[in-house]
Amino acid sequence: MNFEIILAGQRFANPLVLASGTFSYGLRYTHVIDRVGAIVTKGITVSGRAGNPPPRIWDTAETVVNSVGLENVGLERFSQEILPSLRFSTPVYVNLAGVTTDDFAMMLDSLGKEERVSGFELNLSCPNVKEGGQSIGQSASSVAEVTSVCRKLTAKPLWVKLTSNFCDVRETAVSAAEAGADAVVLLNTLSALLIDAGQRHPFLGAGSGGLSGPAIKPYVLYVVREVSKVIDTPIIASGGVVSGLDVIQYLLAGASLVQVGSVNLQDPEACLRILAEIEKWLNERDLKTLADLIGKLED
Amino acid sequence: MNFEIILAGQRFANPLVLASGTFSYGLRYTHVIDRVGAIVTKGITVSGRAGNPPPRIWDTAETVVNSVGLENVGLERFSQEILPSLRFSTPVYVNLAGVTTDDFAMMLDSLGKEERVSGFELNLSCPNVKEGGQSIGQSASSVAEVTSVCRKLTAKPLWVKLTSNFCDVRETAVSAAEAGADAVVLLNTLSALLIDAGQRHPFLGAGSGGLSGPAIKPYVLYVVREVSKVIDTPIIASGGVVSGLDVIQYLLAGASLVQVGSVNLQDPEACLRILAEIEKWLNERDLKTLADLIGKLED
Amino acid sequence: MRKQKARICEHTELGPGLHSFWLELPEPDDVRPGQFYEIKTAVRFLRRAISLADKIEDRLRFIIRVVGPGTEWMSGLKPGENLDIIGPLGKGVKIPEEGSLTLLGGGIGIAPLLYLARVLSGKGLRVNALLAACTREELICTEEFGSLCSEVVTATDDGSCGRKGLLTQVLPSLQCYKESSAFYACGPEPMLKALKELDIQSPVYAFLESRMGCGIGLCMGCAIKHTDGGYRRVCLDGPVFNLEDITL
Amino acid sequence: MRKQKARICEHTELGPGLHSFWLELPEPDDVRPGQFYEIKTAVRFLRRAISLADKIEDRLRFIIRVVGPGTEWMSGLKPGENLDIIGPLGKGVKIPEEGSLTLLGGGIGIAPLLYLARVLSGKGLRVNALLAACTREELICTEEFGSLCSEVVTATDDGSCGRKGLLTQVLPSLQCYKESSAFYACGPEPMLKALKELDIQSPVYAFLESRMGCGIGLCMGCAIKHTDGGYRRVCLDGPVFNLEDITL
Ligand SMILES: Cc1cc2nc3c(=O)[nH]c(=O)nc-3n(C[C@H](O)[C@H](O)[C@H](O)COP(=O)(O)OP(=O)(O)OC[C@H]3O[C@@H](n4cnc5c(N)ncnc54)[C@H](O)[C@@H]3O)c2cc1C
Ligand SMILES: Cc1cc2nc3c(=O)[nH]c(=O)nc-3n(C[C@H](O)[C@H](O)[C@H](O)COP(=O)(O)OP(=O)(O)OC[C@H]3O[C@@H](n4cnc5c(N)ncnc54)[C@H](O)[C@@H]3O)c2cc1C
Ligand SMILES: Cc1cc2nc3c(=O)[nH]c(=O)nc-3n(C[C@H](O)[C@H](O)[C@H](O)COP(=O)(O)O)c2cc1C
Ligand SMILES: Cc1cc2nc3c(=O)[nH]c(=O)nc-3n(C[C@H](O)[C@H](O)[C@H](O)COP(=O)(O)O)c2cc1C
Ligand code: FES
Ligand code: FES
Repeated sequence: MNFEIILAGQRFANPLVLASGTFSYGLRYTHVIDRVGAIVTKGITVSGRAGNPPPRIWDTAETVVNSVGLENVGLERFSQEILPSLRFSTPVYVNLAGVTTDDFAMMLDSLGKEERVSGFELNLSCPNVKEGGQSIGQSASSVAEVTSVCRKLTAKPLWVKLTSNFCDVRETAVSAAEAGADAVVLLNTLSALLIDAGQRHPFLGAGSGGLSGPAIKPYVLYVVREVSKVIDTPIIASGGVVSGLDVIQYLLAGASLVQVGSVNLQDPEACLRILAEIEKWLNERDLKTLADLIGKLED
Repeated sequence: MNFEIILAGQRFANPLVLASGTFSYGLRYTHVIDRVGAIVTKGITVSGRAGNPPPRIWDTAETVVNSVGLENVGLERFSQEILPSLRFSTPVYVNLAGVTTDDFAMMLDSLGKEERVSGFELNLSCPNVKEGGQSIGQSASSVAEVTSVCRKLTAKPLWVKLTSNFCDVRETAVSAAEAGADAVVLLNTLSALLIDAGQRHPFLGAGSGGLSGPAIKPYVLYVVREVSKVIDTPIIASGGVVSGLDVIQYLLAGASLVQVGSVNLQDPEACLRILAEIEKWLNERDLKTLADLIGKLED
Repeated sequence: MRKQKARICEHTELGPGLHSFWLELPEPDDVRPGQFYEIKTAVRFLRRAISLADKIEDRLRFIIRVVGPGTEWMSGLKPGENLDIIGPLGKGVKIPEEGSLTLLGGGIGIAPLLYLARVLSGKGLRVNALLAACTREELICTEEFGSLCSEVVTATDDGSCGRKGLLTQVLPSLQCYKESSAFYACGPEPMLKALKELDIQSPVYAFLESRMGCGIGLCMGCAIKHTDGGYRRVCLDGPVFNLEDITL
Repeated sequence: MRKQKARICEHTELGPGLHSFWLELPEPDDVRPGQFYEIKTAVRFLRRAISLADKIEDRLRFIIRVVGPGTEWMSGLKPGENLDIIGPLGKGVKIPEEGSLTLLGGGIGIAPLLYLARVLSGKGLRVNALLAACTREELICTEEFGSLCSEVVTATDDGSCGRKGLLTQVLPSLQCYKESSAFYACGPEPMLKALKELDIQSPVYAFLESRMGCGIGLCMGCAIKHTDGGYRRVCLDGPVFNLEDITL
């Protein structure tokens, strides 16, 4: 059975990608990382960030809301301490979270030389920071600017992670594609507010957060499908995957790779189960090649 | 205890509004309708619609996806058969779903004369029809156009129901407010795709649908809060209400009225329970006036 | 129709994924064959529609087949537990005053016909039943039908019990096929489609299913296509329709 | 740390909303006081962190207080059922070689100190305990502490059992307050805050809580403020911290 996906000239053993922020930097659970197509690191900023005040996380049966706020060690420690410690051969994509275009350029420049870095995911979509983040991704022109500047600075694969909060993500996806992105990642979390009614105060320390988890999958599936109609650039789906069937649905809707996020928090070995479910599904239908499913949804 | 809300000069016995499409035309369960602030009818079109092919509905533990597709009897039968049969005194808002501005004008003109009609909800946000619906609501200029034309045609309250799908609803809300809406309703359902992977085909007969239910509440709460920062026009919240606490959270976030939708399908008497929960919550805190909570969320 | 807490008195497994429940209601309902209840589960937002399978004195019987999370959850219910139900819903069957009637049940579709058999035979009408399933293990309630009907013919796809073949393959060979004044059919869509093609002269009343939102006429979720090109609501206008009125 | 199915052997209700469970693991763990497990529930997406309350031979004990849907679900578990758990997690307590130690437990915070009492007394160390709760019914495990500790003082807010007053009001009057070489405190945030203000000279090790995402170091969800201005992860860096390092 062939799970392989080729995207932007890169080979992925299978379509599963560990989503940014849900597998830290890849220092733990390497037996899981060994088995997936790629891992995206936690969002990295130039000087590091302490992150948002607690509480940072909340859930229901089918959703998670987080406001981690890009807590990270910063560019320097990431290069010097984290990268050399990674103990697996799976491709590493670094999620870059700049505030200005210069921030992105600087991080890309610095990390572009690292052999261990396979590619980049530009995080233009974080709902949990006041500056940068989704405020960039909400404007087609900002997306175009950041993407084209970064494109010039690296030959490595460049993914652009987008938001649908308060914008038309079809437009920003077209911008990213035209500016040279190798793939667009759809979607980061939906902006979310939790209220402690008794206190008349937001429940999360940061005031608001981002919604993820299986409940949003039908929405993200729709967005993936619609964006696939307006760009030829490959799409990487992110939203609500918990099962092998979810992955297959995203491939059918037009995604080439599929990120697995929140479910890693419930079970760090979820990807192993998901791979087994995909295999079983293909077997039952006597199908051999997963890549053949991409975009094969009929109307 | 005082549950009363005044909005656009109209008095509502309490902030609960039965959301469009989840209580049909108000012919059944009138003991529930008697107790709420208002009822919004199923979306009405000029000539009526047969609706979308089945299946039309799907759910998880915390979400509902529907693609009813504005099945309705049309303007004429609505006026002649439905309106005279309504057996309650609760205010009736008619959800108008036109394709062109003329459609809205025509329906408004005709129904504006009906004494039994308290006001209108312009449905510029239905994800389940090919023409009209959310394609109007995605454009600030179309929202402005439809709203201002309708505004000129009626002195009755005019609510404008908006979508956040593929647009910046802060902008369309401003458009609606400036064009004279008495309130904006946030939000209609999120566009959603369900896939029957075995058939490689959308699961719903119509191809796609709209996502509602408790899982989307943190997202809609966020949107209500953000829109309340950019308009002074009252906001009516719609999204995921299942409990009294949800209603209170929406009021705190800035909503003046709160629509109750999907949960009516689970339990047609849900509003009675929700009212009791609100009362209990106020009692426990020795609060007397519900309207005092509107917009009282602290940062 | 109203909301009630029904107490489960008995739960038996009838076959693979097939479960029978007897329930006790605080305020017993007047209920007709073909009517159904909307059951709240802990795992899905919307209720699940389940037909009345039988009623003896004030006890109601439901029979379910596990096909997804809602029915899976029901299959784990234990005697003594309470079930949040709304019903009875739908129009149900109009009970004829006379005639010779045939029940056509396929798979889990056998269940709702059982109470119909009880009511029809209770009126002294002549009732035949043709009950079909994929295999012997899935053929339910044949003994009960035996005690209520003049004749019961069974069939399985694999021939493991009764005649071998599909219900619609067996039916034309039976005497009742020609003689019945009405048929009541409940089963999977392919069975109903095939029945439609048999072009039976007497009326065929079909128990239909659709994915439901509310079950009570509020949402228009339960549409089924009418031959006039419009839709009907399974929950309000049905769930029992004249087969010739419906496009499958 | 690993994922296991733990079988529930015993479930007892200790007080209002307070439940004790004894569990059996297929592959028994080596676990330290202060460590915790992440428990999967059917009603919430994320696991719920529960401390090891005790361990006798290979059986683990959890004690929970119902505060929301996850713990409510746990309170309905029955002997024989399996629990999906990940653990042991966190660093746990560094067991001292010598000294006289005092355990300070408030409410459900008494639970994790029980296993610590067992391990400390097992090492022959002198252990005192001050256990406090709102009312008599919420004061748990006092007998077990009695058999493991040199001295056990109890207090309740309403005076219904032991001394009347908050733990931090009673503590200064005890001899151990001056003499203990270390304190281990577990309880609600207001109790820990008040403890911090008492400015105790010996180290106070506090068992901290935070809302957790993963419990295993993947998500940075469990932040707690360090006095250096940064955050620490309760799941990896804790859950036991020196109270003076933490901003509450
Ligand atoms: C009036 C009426 C009476 C009924 N009476 C009975 C009865 O007496 N006994 C009984 O057992 N049943 C009865 N049913 C059927 C019963 O209501 C359904 O089986 C039940 O609602 C299923 O719920 P579930 O959560 O178990 O499965 P669901 O998850 O709702 O699934 C139901 C079906 O939909 C399919 N499905 C869902 N999503 C997708 C997707 N994305 N792609 C492809 N397929 C999908 C599933 O595979 C499955 O086959 C009745 C239905 C009606 C309308
Ligand atoms: C390391 C560690 C060890 C622990 N050990 C134990 C133990 O041994 N025993 C034990 O009983 N507990 C223990 N806990 C606490 C336990 O994990 C929590 O009580 C549990 O996770 C609660 O889950 P829940 O689903 O029941 O409640 P949740 O729904 O998660 O609610 C928890 C609290 O958050 C509040 N909350 C949630 N949303 C809002 C909102 N919008 N506004 C205001 N308030 C809100 C609730 O009111 C409630 O007080 C431990 C925690 C940690 C971190
Ligand atoms: C705890 C948590 C932290 C996250 N941190 C980041 C991040 O640093 N950068 C980023 O681009 N996305 C981040 N995300 C978003 C996820 O990568 C993913 O896009 C999103 O959660 C939707 O997918 P899911 O439903 O599978 O979780 C985070 C999500 C969670 C739940
Ligand atoms: C079955 C169904 C039918 C609906 N029909 C309409 C409609 O005709 N017009 C409209 O404006 N909104 C319609 N809606 C949207 C609801 O009015 C409501 O805005 C939405 O469902 C979100 O609220 P909820 O989460 O409380 O359901 C429909 C929703 C459902 C579930
Ligand atoms: S299921 Fe809602 S109208 Fe029939
Ligand atoms: S809870 Fe995820 S890192 Fe601690």
